[in-house]
Amino acid sequence: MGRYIGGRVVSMLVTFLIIASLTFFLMKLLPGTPFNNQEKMSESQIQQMNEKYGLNDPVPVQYVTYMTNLFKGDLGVSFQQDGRSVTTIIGERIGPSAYLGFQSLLIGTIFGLLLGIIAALKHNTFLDYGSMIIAVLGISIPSFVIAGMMQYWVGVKWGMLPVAYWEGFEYTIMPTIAIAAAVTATIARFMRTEMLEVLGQDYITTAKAKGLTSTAVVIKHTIRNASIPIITIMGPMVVALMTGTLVIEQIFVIPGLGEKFVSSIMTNDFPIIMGTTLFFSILFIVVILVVDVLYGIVDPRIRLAGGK
Amino acid sequence: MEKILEVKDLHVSFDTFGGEVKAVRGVNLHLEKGETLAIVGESGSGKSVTSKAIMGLIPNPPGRIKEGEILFGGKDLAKMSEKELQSIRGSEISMIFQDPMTSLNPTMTVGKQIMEGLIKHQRLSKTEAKSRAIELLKLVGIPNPDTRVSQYPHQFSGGMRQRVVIAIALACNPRILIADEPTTALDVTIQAQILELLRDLQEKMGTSIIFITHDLGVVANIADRVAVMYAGKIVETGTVDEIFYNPQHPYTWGLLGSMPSLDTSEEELIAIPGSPPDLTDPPKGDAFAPRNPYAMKIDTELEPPLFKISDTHYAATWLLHEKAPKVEPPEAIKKRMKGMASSKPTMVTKDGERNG
Amino acid sequence: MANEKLLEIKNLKQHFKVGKSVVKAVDGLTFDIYKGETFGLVGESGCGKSTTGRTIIRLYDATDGEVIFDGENVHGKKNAKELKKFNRKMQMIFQDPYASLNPRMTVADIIAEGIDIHGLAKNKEERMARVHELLETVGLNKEHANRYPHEFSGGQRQRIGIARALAVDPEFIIADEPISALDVSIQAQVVNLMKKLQREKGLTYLFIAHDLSMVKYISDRIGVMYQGEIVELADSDELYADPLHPYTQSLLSAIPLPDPEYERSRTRKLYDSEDYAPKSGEKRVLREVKKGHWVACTEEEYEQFMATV
Amino acid sequence: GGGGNNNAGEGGNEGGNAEGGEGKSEQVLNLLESAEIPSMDTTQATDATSFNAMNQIFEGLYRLDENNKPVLGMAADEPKEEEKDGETVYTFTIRDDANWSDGTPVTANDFIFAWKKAMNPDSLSQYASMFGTAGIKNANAIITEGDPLYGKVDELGVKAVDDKTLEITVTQKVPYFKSLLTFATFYPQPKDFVEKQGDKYALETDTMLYNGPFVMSEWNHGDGWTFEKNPEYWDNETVSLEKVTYKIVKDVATGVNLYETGKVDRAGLSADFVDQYKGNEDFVTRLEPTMFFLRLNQKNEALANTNIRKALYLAYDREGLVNVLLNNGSVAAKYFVPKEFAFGPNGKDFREFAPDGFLADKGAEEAKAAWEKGLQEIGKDSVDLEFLTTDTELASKIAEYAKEQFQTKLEGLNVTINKQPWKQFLELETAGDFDISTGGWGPDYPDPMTFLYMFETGADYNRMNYTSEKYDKLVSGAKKETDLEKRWKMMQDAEKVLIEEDFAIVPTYQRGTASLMKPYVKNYFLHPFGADTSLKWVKIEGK
Amino acid sequence: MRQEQLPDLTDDMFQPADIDSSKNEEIAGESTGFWKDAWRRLRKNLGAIIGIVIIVVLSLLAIFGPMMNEYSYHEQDLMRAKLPAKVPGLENVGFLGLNGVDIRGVDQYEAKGVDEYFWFGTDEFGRDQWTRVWQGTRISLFIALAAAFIDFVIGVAYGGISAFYGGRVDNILQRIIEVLVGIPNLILIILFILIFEPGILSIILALAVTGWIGMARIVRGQVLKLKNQEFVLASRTLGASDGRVIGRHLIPNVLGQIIITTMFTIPNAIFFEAFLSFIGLGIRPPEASLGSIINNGFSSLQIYPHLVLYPSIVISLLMIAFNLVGDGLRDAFDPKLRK
Ligand SMILES: Nc1ncnc2c1ncn2[C@@H]1O[C@H](COP(=O)(O)OP(=O)(O)OP(=O)(O)O)[C@@H](O)[C@H]1O
Ligand SMILES: Nc1ncnc2c1ncn2[C@@H]1O[C@H](COP(=O)(O)OP(=O)(O)OP(=O)(O)O)[C@@H](O)[C@H]1O
Ligand SMILES: [Mg+2]
Ligand SMILES: [Mg+2]
Repeated sequence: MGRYIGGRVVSMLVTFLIIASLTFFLMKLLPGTPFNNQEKMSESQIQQMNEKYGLNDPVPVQYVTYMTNLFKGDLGVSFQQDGRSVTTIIGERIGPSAYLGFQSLLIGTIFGLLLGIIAALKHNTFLDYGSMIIAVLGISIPSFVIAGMMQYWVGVKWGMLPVAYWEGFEYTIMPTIAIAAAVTATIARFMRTEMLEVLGQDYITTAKAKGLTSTAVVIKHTIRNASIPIITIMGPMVVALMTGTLVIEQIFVIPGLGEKFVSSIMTNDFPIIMGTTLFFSILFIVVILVVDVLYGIVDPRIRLAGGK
Repeated sequence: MEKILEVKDLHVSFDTFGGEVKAVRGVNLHLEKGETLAIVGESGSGKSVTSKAIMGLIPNPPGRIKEGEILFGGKDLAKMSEKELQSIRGSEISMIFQDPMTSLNPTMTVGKQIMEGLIKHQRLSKTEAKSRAIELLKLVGIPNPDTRVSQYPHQFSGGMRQRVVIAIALACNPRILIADEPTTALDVTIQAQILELLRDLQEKMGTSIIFITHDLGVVANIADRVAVMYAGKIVETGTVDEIFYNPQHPYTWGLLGSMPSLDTSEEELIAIPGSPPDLTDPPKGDAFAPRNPYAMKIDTELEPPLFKISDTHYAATWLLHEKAPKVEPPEAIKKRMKGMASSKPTMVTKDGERNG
Repeated sequence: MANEKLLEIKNLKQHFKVGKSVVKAVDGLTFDIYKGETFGLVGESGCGKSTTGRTIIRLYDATDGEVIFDGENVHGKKNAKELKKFNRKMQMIFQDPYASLNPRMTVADIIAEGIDIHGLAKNKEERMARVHELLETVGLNKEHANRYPHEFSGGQRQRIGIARALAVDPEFIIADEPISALDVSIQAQVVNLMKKLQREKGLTYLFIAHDLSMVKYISDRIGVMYQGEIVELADSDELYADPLHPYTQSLLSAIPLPDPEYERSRTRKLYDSEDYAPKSGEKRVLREVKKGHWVACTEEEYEQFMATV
Repeated sequence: GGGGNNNAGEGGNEGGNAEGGEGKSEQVLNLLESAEIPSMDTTQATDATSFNAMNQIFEGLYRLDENNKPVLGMAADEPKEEEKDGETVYTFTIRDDANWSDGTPVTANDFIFAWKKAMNPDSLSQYASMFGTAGIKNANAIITEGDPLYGKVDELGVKAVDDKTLEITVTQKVPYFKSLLTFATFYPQPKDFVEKQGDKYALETDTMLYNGPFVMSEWNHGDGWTFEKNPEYWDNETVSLEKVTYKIVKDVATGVNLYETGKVDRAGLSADFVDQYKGNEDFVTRLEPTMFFLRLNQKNEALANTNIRKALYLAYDREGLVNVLLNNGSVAAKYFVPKEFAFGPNGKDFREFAPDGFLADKGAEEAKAAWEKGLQEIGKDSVDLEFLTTDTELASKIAEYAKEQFQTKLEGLNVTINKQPWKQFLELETAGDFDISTGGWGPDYPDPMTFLYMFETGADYNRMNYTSEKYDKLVSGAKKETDLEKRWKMMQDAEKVLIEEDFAIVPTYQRGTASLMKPYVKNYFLHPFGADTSLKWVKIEGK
Repeated sequence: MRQEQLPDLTDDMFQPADIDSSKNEEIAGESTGFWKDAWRRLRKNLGAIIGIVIIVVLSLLAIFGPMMNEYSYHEQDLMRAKLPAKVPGLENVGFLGLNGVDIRGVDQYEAKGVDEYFWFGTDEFGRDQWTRVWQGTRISLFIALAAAFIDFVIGVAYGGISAFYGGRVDNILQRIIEVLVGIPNLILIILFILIFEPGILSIILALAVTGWIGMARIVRGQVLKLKNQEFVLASRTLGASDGRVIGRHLIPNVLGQIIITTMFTIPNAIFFEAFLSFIGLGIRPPEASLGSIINNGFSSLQIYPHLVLYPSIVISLLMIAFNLVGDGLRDAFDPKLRK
C-alpha cells in the first residue's frame, strides 16, 4: 500500500508540474493587463507597473521565476489586493467554501442515497418515478434559480432563515440546499442504477436464501455494494463543489474561493489565477488519490491488488 | 419413507415484454427424507424456477406462482407470508447456486456471511456464531479455517468458494438442501470433491437434497431418484437405475444418447434435433413432439398423461399407451437397458387414479 | 489417417506480463498434429489450453518457439498477404456462443465475413448462395440468413460460428471448448456436425475441452496439459486404458460417467503437484514410453515405465 | 475621485443606516459595498471602494461637507497665501489636536512623506498626476520619464517648516485647489509607523493608524469590514455613530432582500426594483456627475463624416433609455459636462448656458436627413459598424438598445455588438480597435476641465482620433486662463465645439442612482467626486 | 389431465406424425435487429416517449415558434416593456396567471394601454418573450448539439485509438487525459472564451475543450472490453484488417453507449452554456440563449417572474427530456435485458 501511494505521489507531482506550466502559459494569453483602474492610467504608468511586477520580462523568464518561487512555496502577491499574498487570500477564502462544499456533499449524498435506494427498491412504482422526477428536476433547474427563489420566499417572505451572510449554522442552510440539490440528483440517479444492478446479483439471492429479512438484505448486502462505485464520482464532485459554488456564494454573500477565482480571471490577477488553479489541481489530484485509496479500503477486492 | 416435501401441480409464469412465459407448467414431485432427488433437463426447462418457487424466491414482479401447492411439514409454502418464509429459508430449506464466483458478497468476509444465518435463525451470539462458522468451514474441508473465516471471497479459489456457499447453506442444519447446478462452473476434479463432500454431509446430517444439473454423469453419481424436466414439466421420473437403465421417454433417450460413455465407439451420438420450445407459446399436445423422431399424430394434439411403469417410475409419453406401436429405442440406449424388463405401463390421471 | 504432419509445434511459449509479474500461460509445448486427425487437448481450467490455441492461430505473438503449419513457420515475419493466405487455411471455433457472434450483424454478414475479406465471391448473388450453402451444411436454413444472433439458441449459434469458420474452406480448425457452454442434448448436435464435416472435408481439428468423455469420443489423440505444459500424450483409447502420469490418472478418475453402477464403485485418485515434484530437482521431459504414448517423466521414472510396459 | 467607468454603472450597493436600541437609537449603521477594498494605502488605492473607506478613517487638510464644499480637516485654519515670481506659496498650520489613533500627533512631515511616496517611481500612485493638476511645483516633471527632474521627489514644491507647519508651492493657481486636497492621495501617512511596518503597512487593521472620524476595527477580506468611532479624532464630539459595518454584496436582489429584512440600512436598486419601490418613502434617487457617452472612432471612414456622426447623435432616443431601461434617476444627456456638478464664479451651474444640451429639440427626422446627407457624402448606401462594449449586464443592455435605436432609425446601418470583458475592452479601445465604443467618466475634481481635457488631440482618453484645433485651443486656453469668468466661457465654447459642431462623441446619459435608505438615517452625505460618502455627520434618529 | 378430457383414442392417432424436420430450426416471429429491438423497448418506456415528445415539440417550437407571431426577437418598444404574459382564451383562467396581471395585481396591459397579446410577456426592451424564448431555445439547442457533436467526434476517436492500440499509445493518451482533468475545466473554458472572440463558436469550442473526455473514457472502456470478445477475435482469425474490425465490429457495438452518453452530454452543454451566461460570458446580444435570457431575467426574479419562469421551464423541460430519453435508451440498449 505504501509503495503504491508512493508511486502515485510521484506521478501526481509530474501531473501537477504539467498543469502548473500549462496554466501559466495559457494565462499569459489572456488579454489585457492586470491593473485596476487602467482607464485612468497613462501608457508610461502601465509600463512602470509592468516593470514593478516583472511583467516586462520575456515569458520564459517569468515562467522560470514563477516556478522557482513555487518550489519555495511562494505563490506571489495579488495584483488586485495590494501586497496580500496569494496563500493568505486562498487561506482566508477556503474555509467557507470547504465548509459549504462539505456540508452540501454530505447532505446531498445522504438524500441522494436515500432517494436512489427508495427508487430502486420500489422499482417501477410511483415512488420510483417520484424520486426520479425529483432527481431530474434537481439537475435541471439552475441552482441560482433555486437559490433566488429560496432567498425571497424563505428568507424575506416567510422570514424563516437569514437572507444572506455567513455567520452561523442557520446561514448555511439555504446555500447548502441550493448546492445539494444537484448533488442529491446526481447521486440518486447513480445509486438507483447501481442498486438495481446489485439487486440482480446472485449474492443477493444467496442472502435471501439464508432467510434474512428484506431490510437486512438491503442494508447489509445491497447498499454497501451499490455505494462503492459512487465513491468514484465523489472525487470530481468534491472539486466541482469547491469551484462551482461561485454563483451561490455571490447570492448568499459567502466569502468563498469560487467567487474569488472567477473574479481573479476577470481582473487578470495572474498570481491569484495561478494560485487558485494550482490549489484546485492539487485538491483534485489529492482527492482522486484519496478516492482511489478509499475505494481500495471499502472494496476488499481492490485492496490486495493495490497492495502489490 | 417419509415425504418431507411435496410439490403439486405447480405453475409459475413470468410476465415479460414478449408476453407471459409459462416457465413451469404443472410440476408434481416429492422428496423423501435423506434422499437425493436429481432434476435434469436442458437449459430453460424450468429447473431453477421450480427450485426457486420452493424457496419462495420467485422475483415478483415479473414472476408469480399461478397455481399449485408446495407442501412442507404440512404447510403450503406457496401461500406463506414473506415473513414465515424467511424463517424457513436458511434454517429448514437452504439453497446453493450455480456460480460460486458470484454467489458470495464480495465486500463481506466469508465468516460474516456464514454467521448471518446462524445469528438470525439460531439466535447465536456473535462469538458463538463465529466459532460455529469456523467449524463449518472445517466441515466443508477448508484448511486453516481460523484465518480463512475473516477473509474475503476473492481470496478463495472457485472450489473453495463453492465450499463456503455450501457451508452457508448447511449452517443451520436444514432439512432440505436445494443445489442448483452447484458444480457446473467447476473443474472436474473440484466437481468430484464437491460431490463427495455433499454425499458425506448428507450421510452425517441426513439432509434431503434436490440436486439440479444437466450433467448426467453427476446425476448417476449422486442421485437416488431422478426427475427429467422438459419445457416446464416433468416428463419422466424414477430411481436412478430406472432412468439410466430403463429409460422410457424419448427425451430421456435423447439425453442419455447424446453423452458418449467411455466405451462408446465410433457410432454417432444421438442428437436431439432442433431447439426447445418457446414457453410464451408452448405447442399444443406434447411439447417435445416437434423434436421427437417417434412422434405420433396424437402428440401434436393431446398432452400425454403420466404412465406408471413401476411404483417409482413414471413417464409422460404416448409411446407407453397400449395402442402405440412398439418402438425400439436407439441402439445406444438399448445397450444400457439391462434386465429391467418393463412391466406393462398404466396411465395415471392427475389425481393419481389409474386407467387401464 | 495419413501420417503427414500438418502442424508442428516446437517448444511454444506464451508469457503474459500482468503488471510487474509474468504469467507463463504456455511454457514449452511440443507436439504435432497429423493431417485429418482430431487432436484433443484437455486439462484443468487455466492450464493454458486456450492460450495455446490462440497462439497457434496468431491471435497472440508467441514469446518463443515455432509453429510450423504445412511446412511454414507461422510466427515468422510475414507480410499482410501471406498472413491472409494463412488465415484461410486455419480457422477457429470459439467457446462462448453468445460472445462469439457480433450482436449487431446479421447471420449472413457474420458468415460471409471471411468471404468478404478474402474476396471469395464475385458478386452479391454468389455471396448469398455461398451463405445459404453454408447454413445448410450446418443444419440451418436460408431463412436464418437475415436474422440476428440473439434470436438463436446456443446450439444454433455455435453452428453459425462453425459456418463462419468454414466459409474460407480451412484445412485446420481449432475448436476451443466448442461445446462447454452448451446443453447436453445440444452438444451432440455440434459434435456430430464436426465429425461429419471432418469426414466430408478431411478437416483437421485441434479440439480443446475439459469434458474428457467428449474429448475421448471425438479425438484420435489426446494431450493432457498441466500448468502450461503437456504431461501426457497418447492415442485416446490408449490414454484412457493406460494413463501413466498421475495427473492424467487423477483427471480420469474424477469424471463422473452416466452409469450409476460404475459411479458407485468409482474411486478418485488425488494429485498434488508438490508431492509429485521430482526430488532430484531434475526436470521432467516428455518421453515416449510406448509407441505414440508420451509421458513427462524423469530419467528414473522413464526406466520404471519402460519396465512395466 | 473615482472615475466612473462602464463597470460601475449598475446600481451600486453603498448604502446605510443603523439599528436603534430602545429609548435612544443605537448608533450603528449597516451598509453594503459591491467590491472588496483592494488597498488601504492612500498612495496606492485607485478605486471607489477604497477611497470611500479612507474618507471615514483618514483625513486630509480638508474634507467635503454636506454641500461638497471643502471644510477644514487636519488644517487648523485657512492657509496663508504668498505670491512671488509667479508662484504661490500656501502655508498651512496643522491642528494641535490632530493625532493618529495611537496618540502620536499628525505632523507636516507625515503629509510630505505620503505625497513623496505617491510621486516616487518605486511606489508611484496612479493618482500622482493629481499633484500636477493641483498646480504643485515640479509635480508634472517628477513623474514624466525623461524629464531631468524625473523621480526627484525632493524637488516637489512642498516643505515642512516645522512639525505643524506645511508649505505648498504652486506654479499655477487652480480654482479647485482646496477640493483636491480632500482627495485621498493628499492624505498624510504616519511616517515612522509606515516605515516600521514595511510591506505589511495597511494590509490589516493593526498595521495602520487612523486620523479620521473612525478607526477600522475589523477587516475580513472578501467579506466586509467594520468601523468604530475614533476617540483620538479631533472632532469626535461631532461624530455620532459608534459603529459602521460594511458587507460585500454583489447581487442587487440579495441587497434588497437584506434591506427588507432589516439587516442593512441602505441598498442600491437596479431598474427592475425601481418599479417596485418607486413611491416608497425609503426610495431615493440621486444624480451623480458621471457621464456616459459613445466614442465614435474617426478612423472609420463613415464615422469620419460629420453628418454621419450627427445622425448617430440625433438618432439615439435617450428618454427611453433613462426612463425605462435605467429607471434610476439617470438623466438623458445631450451634453458632456454634467449637471449639478460645477458652479461658476457667479455661483451658477455650468450647464445653465445650455440646460438640455445641444440640439435638444432635434430628433429622428433630422437624424435621417443628416444620415442621408452623410451617406451621399461618403458615397455609400449602407454602413457596418462594430459596437464595442463590456460584458456587464447593464452595458450589454445599453448596447442592445443602442443597436436597435440606430438600426431602426438609420436605414442601411448595421451594428454588430462586440461584448468583451472589461480588460479586453480597454485593450481594444486603447488600440483604437472599434467603431463605436461605450465610455463613462466621473470627475476627479469639481471643475469642467476634468471632463474637457479628455478629448484634446492626442490625449490619453481621446481614443477615437478626434482632432480639432478649435477645441484644443479653447481647452488649453482655459487651462491657463486666470480670469475665471473668461475661463468659464472658454470651457462652455469648447463643449459646444465638441458636441454641436463636431459630434465627436454621443453623450447618452448622466448617471443617477436609486437606492433604498431607512428614514432613521440622517445626515448621510453623498459627494460627486472623491469619496462617495461621508459618515462623519451621520446620526440614527427615531429608529 | 382429466380423464373425461380424453376423447376416444383411435388407433389412427398413434400413427407416426410427419414432423417437418426443417421446422425444427424455425424461429417464430419477425426478425428483430438490435436497433429494431431497442426501439421496441424504447416505445414501451413511457418516460422516454414523453421525453421524445417533449424534445420534438420543443424543437418544432424552436424552429417555428419565432414565426408564430409578428414580433421579431430584437424589435424593441419601450412603451410595452416588462409586460406579464397574456394569452387569448387563457386569460380568463385565473390561476394560470396568463391574464396580463403582474404580481402586484396591476393589469399592466391596461396600465400601459397595450392591446396586443404577448404570450410569454415582454422583456425590459418590450421585446416579445415568446419569440425570444424560442429563438433562445434554438441557439441553446444548436450550441448543445454542436458541442455534443464535437465531443462525439473527438471522444470516439480518442477513446477508440487509445483502447484499440493499447500499450504505450494508451498509456500516453491516458496521461494526457489525466492532466487535462487536473486543470479545473472552468479555467480552461473561461480562458478559451477570453482568448477567442466571444460568440456562439467560441462557446461551442470552449464546451468541447474538455467535454470530450467523458466520451473518450466511455468509448475506451467499451472498446477495451470488446476488443477481446470472441467475435472480434473471430474476425481477426479470418484476417480482418484493423479498419474492418473497428468499422464493422467495434463501432457498431459501442454506438449504443455513445448515443446514451451523447444524450447526457446535450443537457450538460445546455446547462453549462447557461452557467457561462450567468458569469457574463454568453453570446452576443441581441441574440440570446436560454441561459442568457434566464440570466437577464434573474435579477428581476422577484418583480417580473415571467422573465425567468418561461425560459426556466423550457430549459428544465429540455434537460428533463434529454435525461429521460437517455435513461430510456440506456434501458433499451441494456444487454442484460436481452437474450
Ligand atoms: N426472471 C425471469 N423473467 C422472465 N423469465 C424468466 C425469469 N426467470 C426464468 N425465466 C424463464 O423461465 C424459464 C425457465 O427458466 P429456468 O431458470 O428455470 O431454467 P433452468 O431449467 O434452470 O435452465 P438452466 O439450466 O439454464 O439453468 C426460461 O424460459 C426462462 O427464460
Ligand atoms: N491476455 C492475457 N493476459 C494475461 N494473462 C492471460 C491472458 N490470457 C490468459 N492468461 C492467463 O494464462 C493462463 C492460461 O489461460 P487460458 O485461458 O489459456 O486457460 P484455459 O486452459 O483455456 O482455461 P479455461 O479452461 O478456463 O478456458 C491463465 O492463468 C490466464 O489467467
Ligand atoms: Mg437454472
Ligand atoms: Mg479456455
